[in-house]
Amino acid sequence: MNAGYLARRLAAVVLVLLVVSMAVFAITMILPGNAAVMILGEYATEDQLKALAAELGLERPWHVQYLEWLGRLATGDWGMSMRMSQPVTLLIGDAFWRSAALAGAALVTVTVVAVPLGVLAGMRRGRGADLGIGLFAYMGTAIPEFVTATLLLVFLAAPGRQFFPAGGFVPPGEDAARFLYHIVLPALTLSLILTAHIVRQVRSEMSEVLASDYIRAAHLKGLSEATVIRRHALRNAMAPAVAVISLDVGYLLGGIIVVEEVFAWPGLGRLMIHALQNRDLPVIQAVTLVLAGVYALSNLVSDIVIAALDPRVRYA
Amino acid sequence: MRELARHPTGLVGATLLAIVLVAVLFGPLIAPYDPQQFHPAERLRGPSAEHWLGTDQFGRDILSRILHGARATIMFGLGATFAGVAAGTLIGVAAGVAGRWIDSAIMRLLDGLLAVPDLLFTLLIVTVLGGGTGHAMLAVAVAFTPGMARIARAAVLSVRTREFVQAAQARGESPVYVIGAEVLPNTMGPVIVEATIRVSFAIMLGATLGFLGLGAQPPSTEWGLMIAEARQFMFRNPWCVAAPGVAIAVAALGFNLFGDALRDILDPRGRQR
Amino acid sequence: MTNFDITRRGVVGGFAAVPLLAQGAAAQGTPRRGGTLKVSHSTSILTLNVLQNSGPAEYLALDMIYAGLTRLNRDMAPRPDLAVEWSGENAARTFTFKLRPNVKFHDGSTLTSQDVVATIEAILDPKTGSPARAVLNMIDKVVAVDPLTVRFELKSSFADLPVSLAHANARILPAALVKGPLQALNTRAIGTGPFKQETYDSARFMRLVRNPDFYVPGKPHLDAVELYLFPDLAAEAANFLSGAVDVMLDVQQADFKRIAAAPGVQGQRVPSGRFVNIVMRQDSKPFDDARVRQALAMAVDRGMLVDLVLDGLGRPAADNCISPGYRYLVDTPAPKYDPAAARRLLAEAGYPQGIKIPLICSNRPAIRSQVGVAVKQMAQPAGFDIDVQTIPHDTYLANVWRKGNFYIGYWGMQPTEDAAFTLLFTTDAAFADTAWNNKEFDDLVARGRATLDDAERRRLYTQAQQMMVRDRPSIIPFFQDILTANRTYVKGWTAHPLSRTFFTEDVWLERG
Amino acid sequence: MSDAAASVLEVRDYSLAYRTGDGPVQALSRVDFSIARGRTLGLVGESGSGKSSIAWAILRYLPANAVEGGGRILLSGEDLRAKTRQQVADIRGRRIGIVFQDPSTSLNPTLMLGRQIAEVLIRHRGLTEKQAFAEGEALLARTGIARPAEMMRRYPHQASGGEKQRVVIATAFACNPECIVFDEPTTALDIVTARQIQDLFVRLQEDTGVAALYISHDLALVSRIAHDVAVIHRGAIVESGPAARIFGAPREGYTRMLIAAVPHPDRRLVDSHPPDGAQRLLGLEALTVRYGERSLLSRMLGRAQEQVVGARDIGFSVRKGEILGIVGESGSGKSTIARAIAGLNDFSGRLTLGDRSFSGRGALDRAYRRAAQIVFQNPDASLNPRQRVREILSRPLKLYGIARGRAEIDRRVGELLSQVLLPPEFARRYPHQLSGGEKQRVAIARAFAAEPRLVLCDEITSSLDVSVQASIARLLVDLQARTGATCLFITHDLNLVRQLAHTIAVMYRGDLVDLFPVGAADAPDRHPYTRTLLDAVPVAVGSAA
Repeated sequence: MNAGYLARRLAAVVLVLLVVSMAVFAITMILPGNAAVMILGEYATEDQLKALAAELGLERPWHVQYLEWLGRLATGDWGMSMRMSQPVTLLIGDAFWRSAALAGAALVTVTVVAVPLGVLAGMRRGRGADLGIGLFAYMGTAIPEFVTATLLLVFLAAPGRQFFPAGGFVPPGEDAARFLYHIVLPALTLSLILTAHIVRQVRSEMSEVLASDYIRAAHLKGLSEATVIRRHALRNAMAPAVAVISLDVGYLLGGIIVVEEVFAWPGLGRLMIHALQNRDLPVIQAVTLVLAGVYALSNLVSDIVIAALDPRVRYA
Repeated sequence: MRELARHPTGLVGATLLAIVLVAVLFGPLIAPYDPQQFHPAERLRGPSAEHWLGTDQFGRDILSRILHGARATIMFGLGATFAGVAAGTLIGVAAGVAGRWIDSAIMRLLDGLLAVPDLLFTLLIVTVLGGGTGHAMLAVAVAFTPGMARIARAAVLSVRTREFVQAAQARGESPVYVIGAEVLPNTMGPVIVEATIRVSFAIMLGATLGFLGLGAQPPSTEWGLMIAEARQFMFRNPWCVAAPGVAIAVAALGFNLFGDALRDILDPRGRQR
Repeated sequence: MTNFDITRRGVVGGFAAVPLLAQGAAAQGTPRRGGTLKVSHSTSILTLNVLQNSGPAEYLALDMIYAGLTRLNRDMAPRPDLAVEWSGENAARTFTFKLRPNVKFHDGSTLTSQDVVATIEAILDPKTGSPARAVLNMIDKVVAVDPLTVRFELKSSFADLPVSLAHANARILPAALVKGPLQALNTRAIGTGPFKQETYDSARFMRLVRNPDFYVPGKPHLDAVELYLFPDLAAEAANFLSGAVDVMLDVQQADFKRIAAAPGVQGQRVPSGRFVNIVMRQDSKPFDDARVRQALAMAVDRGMLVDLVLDGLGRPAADNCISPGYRYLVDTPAPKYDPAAARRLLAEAGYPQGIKIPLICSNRPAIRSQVGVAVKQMAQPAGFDIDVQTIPHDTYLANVWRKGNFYIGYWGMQPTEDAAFTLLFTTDAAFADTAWNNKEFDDLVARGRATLDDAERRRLYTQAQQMMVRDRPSIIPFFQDILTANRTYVKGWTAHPLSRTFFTEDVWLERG
Repeated sequence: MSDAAASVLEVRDYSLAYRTGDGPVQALSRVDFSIARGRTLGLVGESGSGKSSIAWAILRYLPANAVEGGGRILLSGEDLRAKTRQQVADIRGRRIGIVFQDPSTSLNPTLMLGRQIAEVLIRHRGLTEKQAFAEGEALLARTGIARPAEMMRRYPHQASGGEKQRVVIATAFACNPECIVFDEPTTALDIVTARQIQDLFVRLQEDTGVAALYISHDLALVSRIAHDVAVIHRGAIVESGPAARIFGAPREGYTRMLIAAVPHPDRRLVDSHPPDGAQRLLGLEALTVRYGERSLLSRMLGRAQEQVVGARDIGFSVRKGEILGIVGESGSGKSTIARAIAGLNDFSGRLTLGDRSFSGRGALDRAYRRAAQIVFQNPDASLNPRQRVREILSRPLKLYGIARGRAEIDRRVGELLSQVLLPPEFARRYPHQLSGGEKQRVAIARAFAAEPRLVLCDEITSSLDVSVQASIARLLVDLQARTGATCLFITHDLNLVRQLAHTIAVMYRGDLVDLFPVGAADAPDRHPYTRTLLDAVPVAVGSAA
């Protein structure tokens, strides 16, 4: 793991983001209704529309707009939101941390819950625990997020069963306790589905490791079951588990879009939905790039963690 | 197929799929009522003798709407996945066979597209093309393509080095024959398995789009849309949300379990030690 | 109403006189001072620029921060606000307004006629793109006679100028601010209203605090008002019922009965002139033939629509855009739901096998497609085979609105009969989309606008309404009620038929 | 057999079956043998004979679907079947050790080698970590590893196959167990390394006097190192006794067949020189193959992709009808040459076949590709699993226009099948319905279907059982004699090559180091590497049948 490798991987991340930016810009440029109509809405008058279109420069050829935008992006000026007339960087600024908190909470819950469950299922292959965990895992993947979110709303936040607030956000700085109180349901929704994915993956990794020759060799050295699992099986199952979790970060970033919408959590997901509804180009492009960047970086981080866990994976 | 009988998850998956298939093929025939038919007097009622799953906000029979909606929902899942699988496999095979710089160029592109989460990718495309089932299907298909391409490419690469392919190349067979008769038939296993599992994800994506108002539009009976429309009445008649929710779960679960079973059966190593 | 609802059902400023339904503010015991009112809303507060905004929640926030020359009572009559008195001369072609002395803006500067002139000129400038321009475009010149007097000279006589000046977007801003870059107004609001802006996080919540120098003594009662955004209606309802917020700004038709029945909650249902209309463009087949329009009118069961779509929370309408509550309303009977007669009329009009035609509904708000689906079902026995097509809102705006021949519109209540007619139905109406182009109707409206004589105006408007029902440019099946809800300890909160003015200064909290 | 008292390991009348989807499968039936202290019993049998099941039974590590029948397994008189899980765990590693076939998979890839030895010492002899590492180092030294201290710090992927097997053996001997089971310990290793490990085994066994059960399919190897031998076939011990008696005078038919199938240099399958007067068919001049193609992208990025040279300046010629055996360890370049001649690898230098010569892979036209056919090592991967045998064999017929029309093709396929001694109805079967040997026969039939002048056999017998190996070798020689085709036979099995080749070429790390007629194998002027190879391969003792 040396600097050369890191530099090359970071270059790859930048390349990925470039490809994403081109794709997003290309996609958002061929909008049937133009952004001006969308912004000012059904009751905007003809002159209003022309004024806004000119102001936003929507009629210039698209490649000019793209190159100019890329230039400004590089220099940190991510442009003004067309709809909320605030700098995009400001909008994304605090939204990013709120989403990061939510995604982080979900990721921690998942790692603490899903990985042990997966290991347990892998170990008890075919027996009670495995089937039970398996069923839960499959159910998790069969219910869309918004249904899970609605069920949680109905059962844990409806009047009379008021265990958690029905959405909303309180900044940690203002009141840390109520911040945690509000983050539970959205994080739980994300975790439920993510846990299902990861339990299944870790379970198959674990059962594959347990069937390997070196585990058999460890048993035949007379080592106790606990030592075999802890020192031999777990170490080898962790690396692929980390890879799986980092892949699911991508899923998580998708999931926050729906969960933030339902629970009124003012993060990147909500910002994206709002931008998509209003064809707010700069915000759409910026949020997509941020999410893609986070995902690409999480893959890089997981590679580094894997290298630490598995000596074979030494990057020249 | 004998192995499927012995494969527990496969059996459960197959039965669920059978149920869904019946709804898709014969739904409209066995539906007790016309799905659009209003019964204003019996609005938002729970299950009763006349309406086994109750009625929705316009007094329409929920069971009939689910039976009719099966076709729209499942066809959405199958159509989107099939298109995504076809395109993805094409690209994946091309990358796998062409090799060298074409391969790495395609892979770089795929890495880029895979960095965008599926739901976000779909939302982008649907927002551009505008809602509606057709566009939503296309969006999901495009979102699936990079993932499928990667799997197809991996399958091709693993087969390409097998001796029977090299024997064909040594004989001087034409590249078309080598790919067509030797490589492709042996890469279908992993592709089919992945496709089956992705159908369940496509159905869920379709439902989420319906929920965000970007997928199927009224008066469609697509299950995701049914849930989205019924959510505001869920406290007065939870059945109008529960019934389509269970339907989606059954379909998604069916494809998921069946896909896993297929993977074990087709996978030469076979996980069932 | 899908939760994906970005209500653009914004109402173009206006008001209508409606007998005050809810109990008067004063009748509720002596108001207590202090406390913070928490309000939840489901549409974003995207901008604080009062000249340009059109979002429902934005009107609530800006009604607290900014004041206009006049203000509409709940019975739609204009009452003094920043202007203490006004008078109209030479057949309503010039008006003079006297300003309230030493009124302070939130930044401490004093209100003068210069601010009024600058604001009105900004509204009239097309570049600003203010919705208020449509109701004030008859102003030719506005002159600051002295620091506390402003004179308006109109291009043609217009009796309702004081009513138009009460438009939600016609609020007075400091001259310095309105002459500067418009963009600054989006995030910083400095008005003369009862509350001042404190924090504004458009994605989450907004907090306004009492304006100590408010020109109405003893008002506002509240210390502060906080507006919380909940895009998902199910979450908003659950949150309101859990007591986390004191007022739910907009309640869904489907959920109103449940919420109103909850303990400690008072649901308020205010009848209004907000309507859904089925536009039938007359310059193309088949709606060029009046008999086809008449047949469709008889193929729609308006009572059923109110029950199914509005859950009973509204009143059937008779294709006349003037709803109960307007002064010059003429009672025009709605055609009875008679599919058989409609089928015969269609045959007579040359369509023996009925008509197959697509009806376009935008997907936002969902009430459009719900009406579409219901009309399709009802009109079937009358021979109309309607193919309901729901399309995304922006595609509707770009390709169908004001171009399509058969689609569903959704309009808020207008302040005056004149505003209602000139919104959609006169030939040069701001958003004409029925191609009715009836010169006689235009003339009636123009004369009605110019006369000060009440009886003359009633006669003209009566003829206009009867003509509209006879020609039926579009089908207006019902008027929708405005629905809001508040905890019982919240006093003085009520909805306004136009849902533009909220009198938040009168609201107070029974408990601390 | 040795008297009961002194025997360390006794298996008495032991039977075992496995529950499977299609009903129980008998794995072992009434197995009897015993091993005294200091003795090595060689358990010999082909794959599927149940020899591994015995190892698992002894170590009490049977899979869930195993059903043990009657019989007892005694370790110094104690019946292991009666032991509790905890007692078995105490015995494993302390009183019974095991060494597996593939060292690279039986070591935990994420743990240092030292720790994997130390943990046994800590578990069974209660040593502290420091003591265990020191003791471990000593054990490694005893197995002849060069720098034991440094090896203790390494990870498995940083050690060679031989070094890893020494670590496993050190671990097995760590607690001076009474008995050690060796399950094919050298099969996965190179010839020379395998021989070193075998010598190490004999030395350690003599030093410690441990009772050893040596399981293998390689009769020649067992005949050299085992004191006693037991032959197992389909789960039953067919014959057992002292090694010299078993190999000298086998009583059972199966044993005789097995011993006869073991390649022995003296049992020539073909006379020792090619038909005289035959002129040259194949000529190689300065033929060089480089791996690690310089991809355009990597060249652009200037990443110097160092090129691995597969084979360097190879030159030899082969006469028509001759069988040239090419031998060498893995990585010696013997397969690279075959693949280059078959047109699968790019090469530089010149290649001549008959009167036409070629200077690169691109130049090889269809006529050449018809004349030169290749058969691969792994029968499972040589045939397209999705095609029936009929379709596989008809491909070359159609490609080279040898036969047209359905009837003629069917007839020709029938002939080909009979040529390789397979019944004609096999044409309708899919590859997964054939045994390993049958699949290899179809592959050979496919090669001869093109009526080639040159057949390249790339390790075609290496993954087959001994008996099947012998039949394939004989089949090849018959076909070669009947068609007059020239044959390049690539293998790492020196005994086999000395049985069927006219001339032998020896490859070492990409170079051709020796080329000699088979008779001159023992001549003094042989290249030193050839000498070490010949010495490394045991020749079955006393079996000149």
